[in-house]
Amino acid sequence: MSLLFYIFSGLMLGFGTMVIVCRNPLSSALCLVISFLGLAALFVTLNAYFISVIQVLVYTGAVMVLFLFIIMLLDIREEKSKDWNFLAVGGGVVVLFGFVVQLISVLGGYEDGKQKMVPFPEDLSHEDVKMIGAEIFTNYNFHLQVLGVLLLVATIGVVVLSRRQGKEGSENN
Amino acid sequence: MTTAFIILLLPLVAAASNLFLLRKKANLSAYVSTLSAAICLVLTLGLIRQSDLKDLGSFNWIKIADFELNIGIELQGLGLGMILVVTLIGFLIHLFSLGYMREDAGKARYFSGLSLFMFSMTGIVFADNLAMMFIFWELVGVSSYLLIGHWYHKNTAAEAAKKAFFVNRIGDFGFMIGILLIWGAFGSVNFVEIEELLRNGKYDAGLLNWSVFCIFCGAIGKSAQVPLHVWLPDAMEGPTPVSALIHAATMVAAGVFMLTKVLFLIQVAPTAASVIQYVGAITALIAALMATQQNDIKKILAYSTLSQLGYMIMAVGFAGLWIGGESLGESASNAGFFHLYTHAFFKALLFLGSGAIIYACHHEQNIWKMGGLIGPMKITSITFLIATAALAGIYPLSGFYSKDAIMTVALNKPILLVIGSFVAFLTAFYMTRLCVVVFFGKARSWSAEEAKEVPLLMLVPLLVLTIGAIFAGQTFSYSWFVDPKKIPHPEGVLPFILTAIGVAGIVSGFFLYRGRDQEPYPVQVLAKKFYLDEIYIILVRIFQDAVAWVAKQIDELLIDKLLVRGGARLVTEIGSMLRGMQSGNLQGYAFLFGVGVILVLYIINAAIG
Amino acid sequence: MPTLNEYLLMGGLLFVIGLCGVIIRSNIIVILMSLEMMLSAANLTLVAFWRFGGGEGLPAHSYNAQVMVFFVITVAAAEVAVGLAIIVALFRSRQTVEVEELRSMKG
Amino acid sequence: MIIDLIVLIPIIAALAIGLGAEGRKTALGAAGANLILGVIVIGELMRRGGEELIFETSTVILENPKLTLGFAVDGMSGVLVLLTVIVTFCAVYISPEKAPDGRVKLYHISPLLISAGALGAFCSTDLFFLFAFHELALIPTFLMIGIYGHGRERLAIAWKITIYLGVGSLVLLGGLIALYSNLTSDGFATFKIAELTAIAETMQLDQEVQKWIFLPLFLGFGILVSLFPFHSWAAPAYASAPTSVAMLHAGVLKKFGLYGILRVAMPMLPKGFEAWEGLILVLLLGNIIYVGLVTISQRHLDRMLGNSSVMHMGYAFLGIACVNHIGWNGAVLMMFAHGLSIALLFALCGSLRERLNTLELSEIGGLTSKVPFLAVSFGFAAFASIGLPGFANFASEVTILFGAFNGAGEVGNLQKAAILALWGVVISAVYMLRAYRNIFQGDSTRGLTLVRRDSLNKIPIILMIAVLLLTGFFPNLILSMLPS
Repeated sequence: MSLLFYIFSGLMLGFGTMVIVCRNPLSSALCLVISFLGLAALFVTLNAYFISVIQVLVYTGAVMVLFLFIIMLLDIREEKSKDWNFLAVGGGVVVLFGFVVQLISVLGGYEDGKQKMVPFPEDLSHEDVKMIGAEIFTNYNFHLQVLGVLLLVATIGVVVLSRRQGKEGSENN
Repeated sequence: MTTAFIILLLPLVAAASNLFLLRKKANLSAYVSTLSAAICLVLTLGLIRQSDLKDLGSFNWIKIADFELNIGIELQGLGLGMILVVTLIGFLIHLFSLGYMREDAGKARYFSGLSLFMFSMTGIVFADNLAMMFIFWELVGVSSYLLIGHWYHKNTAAEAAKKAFFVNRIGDFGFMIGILLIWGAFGSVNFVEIEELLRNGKYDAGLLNWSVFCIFCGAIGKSAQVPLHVWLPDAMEGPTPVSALIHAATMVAAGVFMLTKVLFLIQVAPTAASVIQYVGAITALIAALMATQQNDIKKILAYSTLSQLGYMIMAVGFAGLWIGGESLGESASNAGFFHLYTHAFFKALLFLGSGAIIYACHHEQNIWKMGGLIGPMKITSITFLIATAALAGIYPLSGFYSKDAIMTVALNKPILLVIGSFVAFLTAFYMTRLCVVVFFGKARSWSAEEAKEVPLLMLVPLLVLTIGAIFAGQTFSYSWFVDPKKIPHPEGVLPFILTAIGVAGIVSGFFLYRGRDQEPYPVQVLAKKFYLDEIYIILVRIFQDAVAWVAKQIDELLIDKLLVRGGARLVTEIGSMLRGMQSGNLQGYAFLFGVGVILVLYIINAAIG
Repeated sequence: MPTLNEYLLMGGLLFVIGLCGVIIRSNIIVILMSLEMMLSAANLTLVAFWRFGGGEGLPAHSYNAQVMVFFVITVAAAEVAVGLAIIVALFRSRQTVEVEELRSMKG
Repeated sequence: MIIDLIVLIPIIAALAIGLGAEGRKTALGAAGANLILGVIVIGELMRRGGEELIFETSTVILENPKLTLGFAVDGMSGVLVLLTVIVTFCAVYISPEKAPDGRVKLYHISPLLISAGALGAFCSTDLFFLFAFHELALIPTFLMIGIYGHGRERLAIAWKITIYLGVGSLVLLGGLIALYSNLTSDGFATFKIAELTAIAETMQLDQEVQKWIFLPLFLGFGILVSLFPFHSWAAPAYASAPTSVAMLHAGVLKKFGLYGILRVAMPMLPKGFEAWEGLILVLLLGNIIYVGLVTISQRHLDRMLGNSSVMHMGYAFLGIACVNHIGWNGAVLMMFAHGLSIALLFALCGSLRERLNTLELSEIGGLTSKVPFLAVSFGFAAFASIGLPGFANFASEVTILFGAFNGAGEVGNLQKAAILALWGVVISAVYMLRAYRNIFQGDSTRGLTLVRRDSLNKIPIILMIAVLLLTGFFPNLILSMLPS
């Protein structure tokens, strides 16, 4: 189990790093796919099968395709400047370093976090979709509706945004 | 509504109706004012025959719990004489003005101001408390301002009016402080009550001296004593009847009258009293010296008025002198008031006479441009000469008696007696100079050549006042308001010496100026009035305008620019510094966000751990 | 078996990688990807806390955490859609996706 | 009910104008109605005496802490209500049909809102609304100065006054919160002024506590009244404000600070005042002497009037500093008299501005023969302003001075301050008469550009002069309503 955890973690972090290191956005997107697959596997190790599936379907399936699609559409190849912006890199390294130090110091003092995982109780092991469903449609029903409206608004927004700003559009904007 | 209130308010009603309703009907307004003055005179004559004049009605002006300021009327003693002077001379001057101002465009305004003055002056005489006196004190100041500035389109008149008002305000500043000190100490401003309280209790002598001195400041301003005398000569810019009424007979004498009202305070404030004596004496001397070199007929009379007022003030100042446990009080103040009373007649006569001369000479005021007027203007000249003799103190005219009374009081301080005698000499001298130059010799300009006698309307007041100037010194004319025994009468050789001094003045004046066409002995320092006006202008420049300028600079530069604008600038600068951080660079924001997260983590961690 | 801290550490590292991506990269599409990584890191943390929420290495009874993750994923998807639409619009008007050239918000 | 109406009528009229009612007529109607109502209220107050609140209404908004929207008047508020309705009427009457840029709405709404704010502040029985209504009135002031002000710097000046008064209000708010939290407990928290006063009287806060609450209250209110050295907003603001706003702000709204001190600070924190007496005396002398001197050296009529209004506030502070009813009543009378006289002066200054191309004193002169009515009424206003007997200003100054010397057997600090303050009477005569001499007297007519008979509104000017004279001859009309 631990081994799998480290493998997938490594996968996730390694390709996550590749996302920001690759110069070509296309490669970045593909690396992100693999990173998210590793994340989905981590969800599985946490017994969150539904989330794992959603992660794969929504992110690696839909969202990443969208990314790739847009990258193709806009025909972006390499970043213009070949050189790294050293100021930005320096800033990033500073933040990375500071954040990691803080993370370790916080987690080092977090006693509850030292508990080891024990195997998932058998009776609940395949119940999660049902439980999440029950939760969403009872306690979080209203929130779900609001989310629906949000998605609707987003849809309309996307339509409005991607409309060509032509003759009839200039008046509205 | 008592008779006294009618006397008080009738002129106010006339003034208001003239100003608001009759602006366009100038002739009617003149008659309204004159009529109101006439009615007041008749009512006054009725009033002063009454036996009980203590409490003539009262109006509650301000009342807050126990604190009350009343408009209360009290008329007794010297007040009776004063009210007669005010209403009688006031009426005569209204009459004279009918002629003198016949063709003036601002007639309605003029008579409205005159009525307002009658109202205010009556109020001063009637006042039964200091607060009420102060109210009317201010009001006479205003009416004086309005009347001096009657010809407002003349720059000199406008400046003179302004100056008179400022200088009076300075005096009033002191007066009000005095009233407040009295109020603080006694808890009352009513004359009768204060006298009562003073008799029954002990009061801090220092405070009393200060309050008397402050109250006297009011008199310094209003009666134009040194050092606040500068406004009176300038005030001659006003129409001549106004000069006669306000700036010779009544208003400027109000200071003296007021001091006689607070006699009981002066008696217990000997230090302040000697200040009063010396201020009066110095004024008398300086003004008389200046009068000898003036060329403007009204200016000469104005300085003469100053000098005579100095006499009166000096006399009243002797009220604070105690000789062998006996206060000189009443006799001193009676002497001062007696001179006020006689002076009112002959000085008003002199001014009206000069008014008639000016009127006849087409508004020429320089005495060296006149001459030989006794020919065409017989009546005016004779009345004028009688008044001059009265002023010089020639027996048996009124001035003789009152001047002798003052000198009798002054016997108690030899130095003041000497000054007084010298002033008497100067008075006779400069008045003779005036008469010789104006009435005798030959006419020195076309305006003097063309002069002819003034109309009857203007002569009547002259004649009535001449009667007053002759007989006001006789016992019968004043015995009804003051006990003749309480007026000091000279004894021994004093009256003869004084008469000799007067005659000496007249003779020397006559021989020095006979047949001259211009000033034969110019003394620059006197003609320029000891340069006091110039000095004052410099002082005002330094102490007021310069300080005000500095204050304004401080206000604009320090407070407004440095503190306020500086504060605003500081905020703006900080704002633009912070604006620099708003680079629009997404990466920069993200970096700051990261740093922020780290800091928050650190702080929370530190706080918990 | 891994501990909670290990999961949290991985979540944290993923988050900081995403943050670094936002800071370092100037391609706005990559920045958007990095944002997705940060969101996912939060999701991982949430699920990890759920998995250890019952104490002694046992999961929590309530599935609130997973509901929240579900919502986050949904919102993130919507966000990506809108974000990409904005990028497209931006590209049309500016012909670039470099944030260094998009500074109209400068104060 | 009648007080609610008085506060509401201007707001409703403002709304109506906003919705399209005819500007000047609606405003004038509302101001006229308010004038009538105000006179009715004063009549009732005279009948009953002003000791207690009458016409009280209240609507509870919060239970605990008790917050009520309620209005009532006693003598002091009644006097100020009368002042407000008179000045509002005159200000609205004087406003022309259209703004200089041809617009109508804002130009007529603003004076009404300022008036409503002032009335609400004077009549509120609740500390919270006392503050809130005053803030309401500041917004239209800012807009009017910024949009319709005179001179090139009007926008900067509008910001200046707004920031100044905003800071003042902030300091004041701090003081009010401190006062509130010290006087109330969770069990009985109230914003009602009457209840708070009662609590303060029984509770008797410590001297030290009172001292430190009093300071922000006094400074906050003081900044609103242009207390020295926080006065530099006043003169430029009044100089550049449109006539109606200058009249309303200098005449009415400024009095809010004094009202607040008399209503809130002095009764609730008497010991707080004692602790700061020395400082306050120095500051008020700064107002009178220092600002007086600044006024003397002003070269423009409008600036001079603005500074003179700052200067006279010093006398109101002196009245407050007397700490007796003579002084306090004198201060209220001063507020009334000064409000009318300064509004009158600004009205006349506005009329002059229409006729002259400059208000620089050295550039104009000898106008009496051309504009006799203005000359006479300016004379009245100037004499009122320098405190001549017959005008209410004199009555109030005398009352204040007598209050300062009440029972003073010796000359203490207060008395010394009063003596120095008295010199201000001379100063004010100097600058007022200088200005009058310059503008109206003298031998040459200068500066006059046009003479329009139609634009001169005599009615409001006569009204204000008449009220000043009436209350000057019979100050007891006002004083009898005030507590003693």
